[in-house]
Amino acid sequence: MKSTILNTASSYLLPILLLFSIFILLRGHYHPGGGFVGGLIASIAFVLHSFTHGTDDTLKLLRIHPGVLIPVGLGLAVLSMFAPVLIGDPVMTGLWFDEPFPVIGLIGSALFFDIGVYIVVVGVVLTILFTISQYSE
Amino acid sequence: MTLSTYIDYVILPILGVALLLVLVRIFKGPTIVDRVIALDLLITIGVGVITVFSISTQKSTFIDVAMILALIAFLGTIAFSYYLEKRGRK
Amino acid sequence: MLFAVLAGFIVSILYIPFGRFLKGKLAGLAALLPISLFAYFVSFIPAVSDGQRVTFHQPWVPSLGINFDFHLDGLSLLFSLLITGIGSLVFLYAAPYLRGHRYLDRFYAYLSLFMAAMLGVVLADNVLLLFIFWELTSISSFFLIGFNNDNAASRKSSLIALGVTGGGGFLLMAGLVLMGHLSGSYSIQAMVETNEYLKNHVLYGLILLLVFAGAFTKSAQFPFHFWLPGAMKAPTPISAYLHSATMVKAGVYLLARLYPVLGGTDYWTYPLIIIGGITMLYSAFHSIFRTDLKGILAYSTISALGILVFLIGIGTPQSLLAASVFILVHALYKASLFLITGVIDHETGTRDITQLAGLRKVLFPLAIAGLLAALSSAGLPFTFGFIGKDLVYEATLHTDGVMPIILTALAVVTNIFLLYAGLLAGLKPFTGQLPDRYQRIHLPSLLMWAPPLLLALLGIAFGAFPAIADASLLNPAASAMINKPIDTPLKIWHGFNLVLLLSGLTLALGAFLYLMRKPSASGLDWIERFNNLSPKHVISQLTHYVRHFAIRYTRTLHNGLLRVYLLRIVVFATLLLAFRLFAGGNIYLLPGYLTPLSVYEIAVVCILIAAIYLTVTSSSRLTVVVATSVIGYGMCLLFVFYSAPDLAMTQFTIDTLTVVLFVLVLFRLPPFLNFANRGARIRDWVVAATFGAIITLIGIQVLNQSFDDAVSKFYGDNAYILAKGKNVVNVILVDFRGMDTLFEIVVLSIAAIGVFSLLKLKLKASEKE
Amino acid sequence: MIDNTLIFPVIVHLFTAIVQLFFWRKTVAQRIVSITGSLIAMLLATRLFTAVWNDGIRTMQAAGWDAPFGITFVADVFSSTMVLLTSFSGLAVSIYSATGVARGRMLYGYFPIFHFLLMGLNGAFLSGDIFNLYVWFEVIIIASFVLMTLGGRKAQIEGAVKYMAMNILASTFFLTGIGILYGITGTLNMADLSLKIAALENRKLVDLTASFFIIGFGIKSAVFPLYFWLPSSYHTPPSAVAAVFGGLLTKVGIYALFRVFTLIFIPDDFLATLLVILAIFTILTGTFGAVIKNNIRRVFSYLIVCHIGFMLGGLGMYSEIALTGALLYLFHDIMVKTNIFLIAGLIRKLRGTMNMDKLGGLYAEYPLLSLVMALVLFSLVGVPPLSGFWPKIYLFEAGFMDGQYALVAAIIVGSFATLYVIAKLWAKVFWKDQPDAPDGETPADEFKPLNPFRKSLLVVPIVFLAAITLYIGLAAENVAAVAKHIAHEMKDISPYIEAVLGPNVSP
Amino acid sequence: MVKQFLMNLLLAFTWVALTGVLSYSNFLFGFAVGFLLLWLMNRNESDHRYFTRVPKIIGFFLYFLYEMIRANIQVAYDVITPKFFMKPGIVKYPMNAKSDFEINLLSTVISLTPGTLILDVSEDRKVLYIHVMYLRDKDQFIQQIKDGFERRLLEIIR
Amino acid sequence: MELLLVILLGVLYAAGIFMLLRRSMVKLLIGLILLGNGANLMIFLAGGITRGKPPVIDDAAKLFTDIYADPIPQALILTAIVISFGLQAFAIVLLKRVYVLINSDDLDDLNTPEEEDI
Amino acid sequence: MIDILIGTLCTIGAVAILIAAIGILRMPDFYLRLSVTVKAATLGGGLLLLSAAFYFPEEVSVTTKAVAIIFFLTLTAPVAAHLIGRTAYFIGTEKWKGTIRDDLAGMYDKETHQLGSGDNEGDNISHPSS
Ligand code: NA
Ligand code: NA
Repeated sequence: MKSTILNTASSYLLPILLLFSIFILLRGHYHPGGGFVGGLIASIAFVLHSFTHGTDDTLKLLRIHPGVLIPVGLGLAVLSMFAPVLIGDPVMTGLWFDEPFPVIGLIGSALFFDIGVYIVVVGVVLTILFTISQYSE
Repeated sequence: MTLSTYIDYVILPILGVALLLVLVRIFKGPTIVDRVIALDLLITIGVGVITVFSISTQKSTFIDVAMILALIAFLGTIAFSYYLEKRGRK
Repeated sequence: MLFAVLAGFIVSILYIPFGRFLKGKLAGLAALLPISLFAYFVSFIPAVSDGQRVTFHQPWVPSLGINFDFHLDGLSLLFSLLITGIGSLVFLYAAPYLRGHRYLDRFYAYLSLFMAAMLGVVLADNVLLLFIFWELTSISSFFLIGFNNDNAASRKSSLIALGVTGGGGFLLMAGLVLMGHLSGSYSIQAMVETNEYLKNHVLYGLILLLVFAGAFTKSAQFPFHFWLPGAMKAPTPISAYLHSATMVKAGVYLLARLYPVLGGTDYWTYPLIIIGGITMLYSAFHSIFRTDLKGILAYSTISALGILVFLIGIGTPQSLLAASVFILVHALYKASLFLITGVIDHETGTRDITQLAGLRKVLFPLAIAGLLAALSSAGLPFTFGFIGKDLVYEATLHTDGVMPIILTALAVVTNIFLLYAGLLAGLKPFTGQLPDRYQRIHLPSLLMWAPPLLLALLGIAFGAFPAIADASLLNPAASAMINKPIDTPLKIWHGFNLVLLLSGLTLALGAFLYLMRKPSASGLDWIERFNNLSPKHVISQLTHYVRHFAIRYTRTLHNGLLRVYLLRIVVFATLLLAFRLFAGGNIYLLPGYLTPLSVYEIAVVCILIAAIYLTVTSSSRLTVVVATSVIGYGMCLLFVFYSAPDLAMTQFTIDTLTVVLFVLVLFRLPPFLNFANRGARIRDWVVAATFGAIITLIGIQVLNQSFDDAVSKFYGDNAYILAKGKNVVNVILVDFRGMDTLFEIVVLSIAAIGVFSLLKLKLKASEKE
Repeated sequence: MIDNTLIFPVIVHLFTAIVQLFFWRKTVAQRIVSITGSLIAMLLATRLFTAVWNDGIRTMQAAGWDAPFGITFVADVFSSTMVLLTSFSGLAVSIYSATGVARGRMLYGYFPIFHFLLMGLNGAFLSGDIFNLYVWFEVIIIASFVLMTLGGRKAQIEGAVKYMAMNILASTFFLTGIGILYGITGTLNMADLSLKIAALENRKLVDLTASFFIIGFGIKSAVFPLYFWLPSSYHTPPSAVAAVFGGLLTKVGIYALFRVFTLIFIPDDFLATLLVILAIFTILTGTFGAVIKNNIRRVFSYLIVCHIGFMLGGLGMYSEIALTGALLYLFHDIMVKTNIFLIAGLIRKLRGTMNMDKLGGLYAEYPLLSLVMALVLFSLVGVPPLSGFWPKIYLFEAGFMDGQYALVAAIIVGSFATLYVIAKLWAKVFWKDQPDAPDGETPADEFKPLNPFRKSLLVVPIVFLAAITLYIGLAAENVAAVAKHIAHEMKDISPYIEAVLGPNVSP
Repeated sequence: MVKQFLMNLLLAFTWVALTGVLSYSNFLFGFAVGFLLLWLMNRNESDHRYFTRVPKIIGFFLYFLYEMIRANIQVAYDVITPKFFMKPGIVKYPMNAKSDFEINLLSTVISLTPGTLILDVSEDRKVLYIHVMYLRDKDQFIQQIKDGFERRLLEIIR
Repeated sequence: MELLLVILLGVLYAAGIFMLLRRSMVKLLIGLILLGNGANLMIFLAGGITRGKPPVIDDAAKLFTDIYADPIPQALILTAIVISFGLQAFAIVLLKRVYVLINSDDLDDLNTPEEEDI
Repeated sequence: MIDILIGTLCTIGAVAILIAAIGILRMPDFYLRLSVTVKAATLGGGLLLLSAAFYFPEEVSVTTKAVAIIFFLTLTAPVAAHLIGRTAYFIGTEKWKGTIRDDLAGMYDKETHQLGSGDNEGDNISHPSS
């Protein structure tokens, strides 16, 4: 879709939305938000970009195919789930750093799990949407 | 009268009525673009509703929801434009 | 004894790797198995005739009470000897008969399997073990009957045979389980002990029904007899084996075996007499119209089976003794006649009785065998057949009331026809003028003519010297049936009495018939005019109707219309839920607790309902999408009002993405067509509205039920302290119930891969699977 | 007993799938990883089963939150047996797929999805939490959607639409039921639910809730009149996929029915009667369908429906004997149904078709293979002493005990029909000569051109499963002991509850 | 000019840190104080633009607000009264704005004021097509925009 | 309010069912979405609703000081929403494929005759 | 005091939104509806958010968010309006009969949807495209 105005708008909306998605991701443990919504917003940012610039351009921007994010995210989530097993705890036991970090608060395996979720969601949504839009084009 | 009751009994009902009015437009159409903009307006009103609701309940948490709505509501409109434009060109 | 039974199985398995070495000249070696088994069982004769019983026990499935429990008594021994004895001859006979056949190894494998299964049937003491072997005989005979598998008729016959015997088998199984269930044990010997309980049980009739169903189908009783003539499509050695001594006798064996458990009541006697009587007369009559040698033998076999059932039905000691004698008699002459037929078929290429004559000139030993077998079957004095027939008449005459007259008359008529049939099969091909085309026939190998001759000679031998068999075999067999010792020596001569008169009458009329009536195709044609009334035809019609019903049923139910399927599911659900809702107990019509209403919430609910209405009624796809997203946003607002910000966020983002998805996909789809007629729409509305109303009512019931919120409290109390998060929903998602979340992203991942491959993958034409 | 490793059969498939995703489009690596993963899964499943069989129920509390607060995983004999059987089926199909599945499909994620599916199955069997069970069900159905449509031709897509519509509907019922269940008990842990539901005074609510589960699981396990998706779709996907579907997918519905209706809801008279009636109709419907179809896989599809009825009937009768019979049938059915679809696939490889009229001559050409196939097919029929025979004894006995003569009659009819169609299939496919193709083009023989190794990849799984089937038949005592044990645990649920909630709570 | 802006921000943050009150009003106050200080300290004529632009931005913002409220009232009146006073039309408006950013900003501003709405920008980015609600005279309207929003906006940006 | 919501619940289910019974695949999908919303609402209602008390602990506190909405139904619905999104996305794409194959979204056309089986 | 300010802001905002709602209902054609709603709603929403920012003064994040939302609404609403507006024009959405002028008529290339600047053409009088 060709529109100068949308073109310009999307180029500054993309970083804003991405920043926002990371914000939503990190604060999920304390406030509404988290990996899902964060991931969804990040994908929406790219989708918006692809509406104006075309899917191919967005893929170029991403450098990797979003599908790659799926195993990466899954792997991260699974590992964070499995880390406790290595020290003899049940699956998914939360492991935590003792000191809180600014903004994010305490950092623990749950956060890595949430990041995994985020990555998977981005990978999934973009894979689905880009596949469809390439198919229609 | 506290602010909270004022919002509950004046502001929110006004917004509720606004929502219903917009809904009538969604029903009436007549064209799809009318419905799309009505939908867009509905969401914008939703942002307002959520905002004042958070004032009324004194839970700033809800503002987050309003923020999400405001951030991505227009994507729907853009998608419809994208679709209609493509279809029109066919 | 276990080994004796299993030997056949083991051998048949050994045929898989080694069979190819036994295809040629060595094929006859296969007979080593039955011969040695025969010898093994012969060794039991002294003990068994002394009234001893040999038992064997080896656990198998003790929890079901199914073990390798074998029990050798007179009855079992008689059958075992027949199975292995005639088996030996058939094994030997088959080697030259099927020489060079590409599947000779498979043939012997099936035959060994079959023999083993038969041995298992007659030796098992446990009804379920018996049943296992019983079914194995059905299956192995399926393979034997369909041995010429490239022949369509052969395949069809084997299917019919399996269908009938297998179907009966399942009923039998139910009957046997019922017996075992009621008597508390599957052991026949144990059941004999509790037979009074069984006979007086309410379900006794059902047991009999089921057991009879098994026995009648297996033993080809009217109206299930039709599979047996068809089974003649098997190579002749198989026919000889299956129909003289083994397969079909299994049903008879079962009745005999269960006589002490179930027999002796009116419910037992009359069905057996009636069915046996009909069978023997019906098929004896039919046999005289056949022109195919095997056809004649088939029908006479059925008739003989009818006689046996009839005798077991009468259930007097005489009749049971008669039955055991007749079993042996029939086995000997019928096997002989079959084997003779096999040679004739093998040498002349035909079995048509109207084409065959004078073969004594080229196949002399067989002519002797034929003559002897025919005489035995005719029951001429000094043949074993004579003794058999005598005993039959004796048995029928010794029943009560008016029965003797009817039954004896039945027996006489049957025997006349049978006599005729026996003469036709044993005598007719060898008498008269030898046609030119058969001049060059040579006597086949010893293995092919000796077995029938031997069998026929045995028939005469037993007849002349009945003492060989009576005390050693036949009395023990009969005594096993009535469960008390019998010692009735068989006599060749009973003196002048009614029985002798009847025998004479039978002989005379039978011989008269043989001399007067020449078999002809026209006779066959005549009888076939009644085909429409035959059980075979009736059952095949029935099958036809069942099939048609099945087609209509399946097509109606599975009509390819998804909406109809869904409608049925919904109607089922509605009915079930409605029943549960309205049956008994009071229904709440209002929620137990109501949070106060506010105007804007009403507005949101109104919007939702209106949007739902628009979604349902709109005829434009895009409007539907818009309306659906309004529903999503409405839900989102509800989630906000009722304290679920995370939900609201997720619902909203996902809703937006769904719109995007729809929009991308709807591209180029045509507008909705309103297919449904008014009636269908109204019906659907009614169904949907009813379902919705029920859901509402259920919701109200649920709202009236409070619950223990310990889990929810635990989450609230420990979210921060233990799990270090303040957004409890998020803590639940990533910690308390993190497993759900992990696998939910797996769902998403799979969906993405699915979408990717659904749209990208285009298989090459070669890649079908 | 707490055992944090009981989840391994799930995890190993998850890892396998993720590793394969990293090897996207590297089909050789995927095949190797798949077979290795399946082998490991089988070892782990065997280990789990032995442990549970010897030492009793094992539990794992995810993240260390005690039940009922966290998600509990429970391995009792029932679930560990299911996991074990799944691992057998999984290994067989995994090996078979190495040659049996088109390379194009492998390039687009066949193997990872397959392992996700197995993971979902294992998860469903091991889960002790009703909502978690829902999640597993969703993993299973989405994976099955993908497998069904992968590389989809028209018929496949058509089948998939119906399959999908009805399965999503089923999930909705399931989910609604969970919602209500939570609303009346406040818990999701199945052991806890068992206690709370038993204590609930409003039985009407309990019955209503149970109805949602009946409908949801009823659809998934293809019970009359909810079965329509199955014959609409099971004849369409690649045979390896159909094998997993036929062997395991409907069985997970049956598993859930058995689990939920022995642990949480105990059927009342009405429900028991309803189940029996549904079972009868299911059997008859499957029977009618199977006898008239001409395509091997369509026949098998209806046979699945028919045999679901057997198991459902066992549940309806609800005696220990009946449950034993149904379970025994379930075990047998998983092995055999997987195998018959593999066989159908192999036949297709050999002859290029699955239409019985166009097939023939296999007996002459492949005697040994035919023998193995015959063994499997006749096991399906329940020719004694093969595996399908034993359960029927229990079912008959239970039927007589319970006075369910109509059900016994239906089972007889179903068994007879199975016998008939299998014999017909045998006569047409194996005995009959290969008919000449009418239009002169003989379908391609895809088997002969393969090298011996790849041929063996197709044959070995069939033999492997046939061997297990044979074991179930000949060593029925051992298998029956397992089934009996499970049936006993179903009637006496206190060990399960104690294992999950600790010894101080008693029902 | 960027340097001064950053300096100003730094001063504002320092103020917040010093007072220890983390709130917007305090930050704005700190920014204002910083701006004042920078302006007082600035003796470099060539770098004067920062100090003229900030008031201009504020001025533009107020103008925009004024326009918006005025036009909103006008439209509101039209909406709630039964009779329509509108004379709508689509007008071609030749822009002075050149860059994407300028065009974007201009169109945002025009669109947000009631009564006008950007429908599209021509392919060659020379003209805007504006939907106008109260179109009395085309040229007068164009002139009004040119003198109003576009001039003020370009002054700030360029 | 519960009464209103429970009626809405019924309406959602009824509309979902009605849409399932149409011939158009698009409507079928919409029906499934409506039913999904219905199921979510059922969970939401069944768990009990609380207005304006999100289950988020205040920044300053370590424990809830006030009543709060039951977080479990929310977590369940969230999971269910995300899962349905996955299924819906796939279903929508399947719709596309169906359309490409049969050039319509009429579900009654989805019947390849048995003769064409492989 | 602050409550009164907030109440006032809220009221103005709500009324603005109500006017937008009435506007979208009453306006005679699509372009007018679009024109009315975009700004009225943005204004209304902005005012409501502003009042929230005043209401939670101690929570910096709320103020930030409120400002961010206003910023976002201001940024996105015109863009969305422009897109849907031009799309409506493509698909030939009818204009009100009182429309007095249409410079866009005939400027779009039918095939590519490229929009010319029309420098060479004279002013053309509006005619509703239908
Ligand atoms: Na969250
Ligand atoms: Na304006």
